Amino acid sequence: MSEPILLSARGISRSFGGLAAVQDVTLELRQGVVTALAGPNGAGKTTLFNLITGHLVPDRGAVELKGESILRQKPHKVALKGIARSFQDLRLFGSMSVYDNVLAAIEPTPWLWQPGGSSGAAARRLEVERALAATGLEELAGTRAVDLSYAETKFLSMARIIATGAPIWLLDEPASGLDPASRSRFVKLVRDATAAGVTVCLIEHNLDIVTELADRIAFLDQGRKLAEGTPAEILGNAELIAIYFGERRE
Amino acid sequence: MSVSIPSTATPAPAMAVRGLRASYAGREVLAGIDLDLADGEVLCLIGHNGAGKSTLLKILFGLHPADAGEVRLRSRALKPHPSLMARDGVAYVPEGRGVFPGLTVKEIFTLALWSASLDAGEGRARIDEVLELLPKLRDFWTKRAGQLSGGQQQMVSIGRALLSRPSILLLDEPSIGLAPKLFQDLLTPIRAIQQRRGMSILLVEQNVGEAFAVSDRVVAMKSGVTIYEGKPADLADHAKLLTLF
Amino acid sequence: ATEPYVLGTLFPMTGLLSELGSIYTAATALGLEHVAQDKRLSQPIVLKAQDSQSTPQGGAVGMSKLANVDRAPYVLVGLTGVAKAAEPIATRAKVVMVNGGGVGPDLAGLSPYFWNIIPLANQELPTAFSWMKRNEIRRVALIYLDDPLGNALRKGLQDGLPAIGAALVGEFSAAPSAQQFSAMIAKIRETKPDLVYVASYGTQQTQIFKQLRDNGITQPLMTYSVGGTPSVAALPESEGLLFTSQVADWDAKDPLTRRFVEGWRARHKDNPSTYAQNYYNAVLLYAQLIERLEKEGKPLNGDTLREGLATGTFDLVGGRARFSPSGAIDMPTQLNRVQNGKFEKVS
Amino acid sequence: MIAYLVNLATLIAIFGIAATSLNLLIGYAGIFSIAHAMFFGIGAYVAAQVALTFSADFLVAALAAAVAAAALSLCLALPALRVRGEYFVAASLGLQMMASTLFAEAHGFTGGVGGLVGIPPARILGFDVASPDAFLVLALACLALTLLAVRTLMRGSFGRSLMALRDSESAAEAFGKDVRALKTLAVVIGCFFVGIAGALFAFHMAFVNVESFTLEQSVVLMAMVIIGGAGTLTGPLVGVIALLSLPAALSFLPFIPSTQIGTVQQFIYGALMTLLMIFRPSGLVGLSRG
Amino acid sequence: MLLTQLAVAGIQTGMLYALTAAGFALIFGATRVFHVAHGATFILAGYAFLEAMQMGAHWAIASLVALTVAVAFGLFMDMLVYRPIQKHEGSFFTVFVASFGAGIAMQALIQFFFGGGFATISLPLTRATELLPGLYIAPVFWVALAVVLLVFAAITLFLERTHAGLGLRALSENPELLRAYGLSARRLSALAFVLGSALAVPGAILTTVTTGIQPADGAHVMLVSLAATVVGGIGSIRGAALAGLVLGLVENLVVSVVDTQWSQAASFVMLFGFILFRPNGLMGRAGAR
Ligand SMILES: Nc1ncnc2c1ncn2[C@@H]1O[C@H](COP(=O)(O)OP(=O)(O)OP(=O)(O)O)[C@@H](O)[C@H]1O
Ligand SMILES: Nc1ncnc2c1ncn2[C@@H]1O[C@H](COP(=O)(O)OP(=O)(O)OP(=O)(O)O)[C@@H](O)[C@H]1O
Ligand SMILES: [Mg+2]
Ligand SMILES: [Mg+2]
Repeated sequence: MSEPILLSARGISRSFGGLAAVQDVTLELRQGVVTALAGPNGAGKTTLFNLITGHLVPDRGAVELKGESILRQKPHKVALKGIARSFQDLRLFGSMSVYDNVLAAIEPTPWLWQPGGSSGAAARRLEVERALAATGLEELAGTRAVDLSYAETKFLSMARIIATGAPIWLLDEPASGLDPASRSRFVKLVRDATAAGVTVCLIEHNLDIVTELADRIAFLDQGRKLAEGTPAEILGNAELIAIYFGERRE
Repeated sequence: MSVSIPSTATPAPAMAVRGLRASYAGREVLAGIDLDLADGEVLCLIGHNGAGKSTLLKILFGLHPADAGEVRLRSRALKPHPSLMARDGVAYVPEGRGVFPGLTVKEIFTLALWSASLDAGEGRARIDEVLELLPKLRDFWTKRAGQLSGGQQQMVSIGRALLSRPSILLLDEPSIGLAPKLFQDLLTPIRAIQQRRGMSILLVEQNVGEAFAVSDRVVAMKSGVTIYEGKPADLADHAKLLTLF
Repeated sequence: ATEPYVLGTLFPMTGLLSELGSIYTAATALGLEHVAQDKRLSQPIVLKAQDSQSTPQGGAVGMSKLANVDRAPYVLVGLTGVAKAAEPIATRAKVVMVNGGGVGPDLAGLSPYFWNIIPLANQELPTAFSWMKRNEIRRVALIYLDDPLGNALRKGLQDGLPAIGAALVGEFSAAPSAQQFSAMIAKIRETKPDLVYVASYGTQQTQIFKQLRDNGITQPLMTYSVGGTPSVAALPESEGLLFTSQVADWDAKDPLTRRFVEGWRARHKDNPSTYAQNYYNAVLLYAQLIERLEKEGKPLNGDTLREGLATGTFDLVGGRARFSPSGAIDMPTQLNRVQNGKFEKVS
Repeated sequence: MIAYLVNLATLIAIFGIAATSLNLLIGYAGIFSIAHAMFFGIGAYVAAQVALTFSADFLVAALAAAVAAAALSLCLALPALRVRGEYFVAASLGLQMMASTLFAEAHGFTGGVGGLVGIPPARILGFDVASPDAFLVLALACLALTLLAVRTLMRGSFGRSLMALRDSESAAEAFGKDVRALKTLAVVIGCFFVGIAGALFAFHMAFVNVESFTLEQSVVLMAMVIIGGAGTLTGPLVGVIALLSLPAALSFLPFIPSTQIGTVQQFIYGALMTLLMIFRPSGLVGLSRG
Repeated sequence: MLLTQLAVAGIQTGMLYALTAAGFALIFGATRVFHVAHGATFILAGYAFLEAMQMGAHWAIASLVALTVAVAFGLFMDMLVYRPIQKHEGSFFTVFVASFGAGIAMQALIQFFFGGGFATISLPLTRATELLPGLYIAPVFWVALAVVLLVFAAITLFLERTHAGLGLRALSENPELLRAYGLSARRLSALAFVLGSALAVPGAILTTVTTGIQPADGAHVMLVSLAATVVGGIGSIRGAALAGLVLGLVENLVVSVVDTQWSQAASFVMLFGFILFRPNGLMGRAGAR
């Protein structure tokens, strides 16, 4: 692995009450590499994302972006540094149109005026249109997010991320519940992005998608990282397979 | 408890649907569905996103009104209504998180017992039965459902539906958010009691691989009508499957 | 003129003081009826009523309608706060206001168009003091509503009590919306008063009387003219309550008083209150002013009315009256007591 | 009659500003404040005091009023940053009740329940604008300014950011929105404009007292926004016109006996409010959902 | 002795607040309806009781009349006002405005029939006697205490024994899902309104005989209930009751340190402080976020 490390979480832990949701986990995301987070339900995958993006504060450990610590920074600060994420439960801006959902996601400052004047605004509109085209939502640009069908909401969630142009994407189960046709469309979206150098970390239970997309798999169970490696290594590990697919272990 | 008699296919289906139509705000979503769910079979319903699968299940449980058509439960025509359907041995597991986030798992089960009007003694026995099937539930028995991971919540949702020992189970995409093993962990016991008790299951799934393994029959929907019916084995060929979407 | 004369009223028909509003309205109606029976005016007087909702804002809005839509040159107003809010609008439109209910001392001389047909609170206090002196009251506790009226009475007591050798031993202010006084009463008991003076009004003061008695205050209770509200008399706990008011002799033999008292009794099966007297008088006053203007051939407007008020004398219930230059009526006051659910003059 | 209509129109303009500014909070930012009358009051008292003691120039008084209301609105921003939904409603309620008491008790500044009287007629740069017509023009100009400002802000990135965080705060954060700054700014801007409304109110009535700035007034302002249609530009104004002209219209009804006029009006007013919500839950202007 | 006296007054006020607030909390907790017309329920019950008494009914009958009227009004609001609005996805505030409007209309109606003044009946029960030197307690205090304890025991028992409490909590979180469980959300919401409205009745009756009642009282009742519900922690009936008691106590006890006109504001200062520093309330569970 020669690509530079962009984002790293080292030895981070977080517990809720007595439950250690994430324990001493280290994760390194390299430029242009797709890392899949796999593991049973409740392994701590979503929590790990929340710890990286500042939605939760780790009890211990360090989080660095290009060598600079982003620990304890507010989520919006982390986002502005180029980390875009999706949510397992989507969290769209329900009452806004598809178009405004994407536009609101990429307008950089929360203040009264936007930098770049009208040319900046025009550039952003272009960006939005590109993202909508990539996800096949152009026709629905004026529809409110709450009125979308299931697959469409999933793609809107992706469109928001694509439009930000962020170099790092953290995707939490973006393809669950998609039908096979939509799934292939999703796979293509991620492929195009990585080809353009985007670094992706993906939580996904569907093995077909994981094997199709992932360069590396990090395997979590009960808050700990049990293994990390290429898909071949992980899927060849009988013990992990037993935890993830296999006959009951208890 | 007594050993139930192994089911032999009876002529009257457990549930039958004829000419069902439904719409949202004037937009037609179901355009005349005919479907039989035989006694003791697992029927897997597949279809593209937005085909109308969830809507069909909602109508069958009385959560959405049908515009036209007929629903029959053991050849008895009726107008579905949730409490009516629950009393008649139908249970429904909705798409997504079918749990109350602020209630503990234990409380959710108590609620389910209440809706099935079971007394305390019988209730305890039923709970033990479900915990046997889904032993992981014990680990977070007193936790609030909202604090559980997605898969754990799904487990609770299915467990509570099984509590009433339904004769018909409507399952809407139980695999969403589930790790493969968990999905297996769920399907195996469901299949087991299904066969033991002769329960009929209408299963909506996108994860065809796992779903087909436990199904007796497959029906595919497209844009509000059924377009295919067959055995799971007939769809083993991936290319053939894709034509349905 | 061929158009009827307009009489405007801006009374609290809803809100905290709506009970007073209905008394004011009833008295006005009686007055209008009697004026109509007399047939001494060339045109009838029509009533235009607006609800002040017991609030200054309602007063301002209502006055604006009376002045600008109904074109009433003469408007009867009630409460102190309402009157003060409505006054700038009326003055701008040159509308004469006559107050028969509010007794805040700053209502005197509020504007050249503002006239009081009720003695203001500071005019009542001397009567109260002389009774206190006679009955050797040394320690007075005060419950007052924290508004212009309550504060004026407080100041009046603070200034006047030392002169009769008494002192204000406790002052307790109540918010206009307060209804629970048991805590306040506990503190009042601590001050060991000889008398408790209550300077509130409306439903609140009735509640105060009841709660004072319920919570073990057995000392005499006293208040100002507002004690003459019927709901006060109806409350068993008010038994023995003392209050000052303008002289109101319902047994007087003069025909004006007889007609008023009998008319009221026939309708309401009860003696009138001084408020009723004031608003009845205010209507008589209007009729007499119009009559004079008709005779002199002058137009009816705010300025001619004002002039008439400043110069004339008027035959009203209670006697012949005139107004001081500051717009206040001069009337003798008396002390009353609630006895067996009726108001009695204290001899 | 004309004069009456001018007066009504002036009140509509004043409350139009207040409701529009509240709509910024309720409709766009999801900050459910029922303390808006408090800031309306602060604006009115400050303007009245400025006019009474310093200068009767409307521009000076209105600016002071708006700035004071905006500065004190940080009291409201504090709970807005910490809690949401019903908790915030209750927090703003607490604030409103404290303010009502303070308005009634701070005799030195507010004149207590008796209020401040004799506010001089408004002037602008030496010109007299106190005549009802001139004042109406002034109020309408302020309203137009407010509408324009709110429209520009809400159609732009600021409005989109506010609506985004209203719909999902955590997602808005995940896309780089500084929730604290946004909410504070929304509160400050909303209260700035209601401060101006307060100043207009003080000059218009020439009298202010606590009764115009109570919880009830806050709820009525909120009702104006909701009845008109929260989150729409013209909704609040429509709501204001409906709620202010309704009592006026009712008072023209011939069949109500004058002794019961107030009660009957109140009844019709309340019942219509309820019926409107049943039949137009998203407001008169709002899009009908579902 | 002043403090003791104030505490007694505070407990008496607080007990009545507690019941009314518990009713509001129960309704709000279960249905998420900000039932500000709860104040109207309260005055309706009070006037119904008074009217029945004046027609010569026994106090027990009169209480029953009050109960019936209150429950009927609660159900009316649930079925004819809130349900249609919720069917159209009406927002929180839509419901709020509708409820507020209904409160105004109800107040006007009562005023139309009974006048705007305050109404009460004088009973020997409310006359305080000197129990200890300087400590006055009226018999109604003991009546209130007994009633409050009894009603609380009954409601707690009912909610815990019948699973209805559980159903109401589930209702508050997701009525649609409740139907997927085969339960009737409508019936549970009606139950919440029946119980909640009934809880306002004892307070209304006791207030009517002690301080008297007037049509405008609804607003105050609503405010206190709302404050208690939040201070107690949304979703907790016990919390609301406790907070109601505390509010009553605070309102009365502060009088010993500040001037009397501040006593109401004290409650709201407390409310504001609670939300800032303890947003989950006395007994709340779910976070404010
Ligand atoms: N806010 C919270 N409070 C308490 N416990 C929590 C919280 N969030 C997560 N947990 C617990 O932490 C553990 C890890 O949860 P997490 O959501 O990270 O799992 P996951 O790997 O994303 O699972 P899934 O694949 O099912 O989404 C779970 O046991 C969950 O119950
Ligand atoms: N509440 C609703 N209001 C309006 N339209 C709806 C609603 N629910 C579903 N729809 C629309 O009805 C159609 C069918 O939806 P349904 O959920 O039944 O599809 P589905 O087959 O279950 O799809 P998926 O695989 O995505 O779950 C979709 O186009 C959807 O957008
Ligand atoms: Mg997860
Ligand atoms: Mg579906």
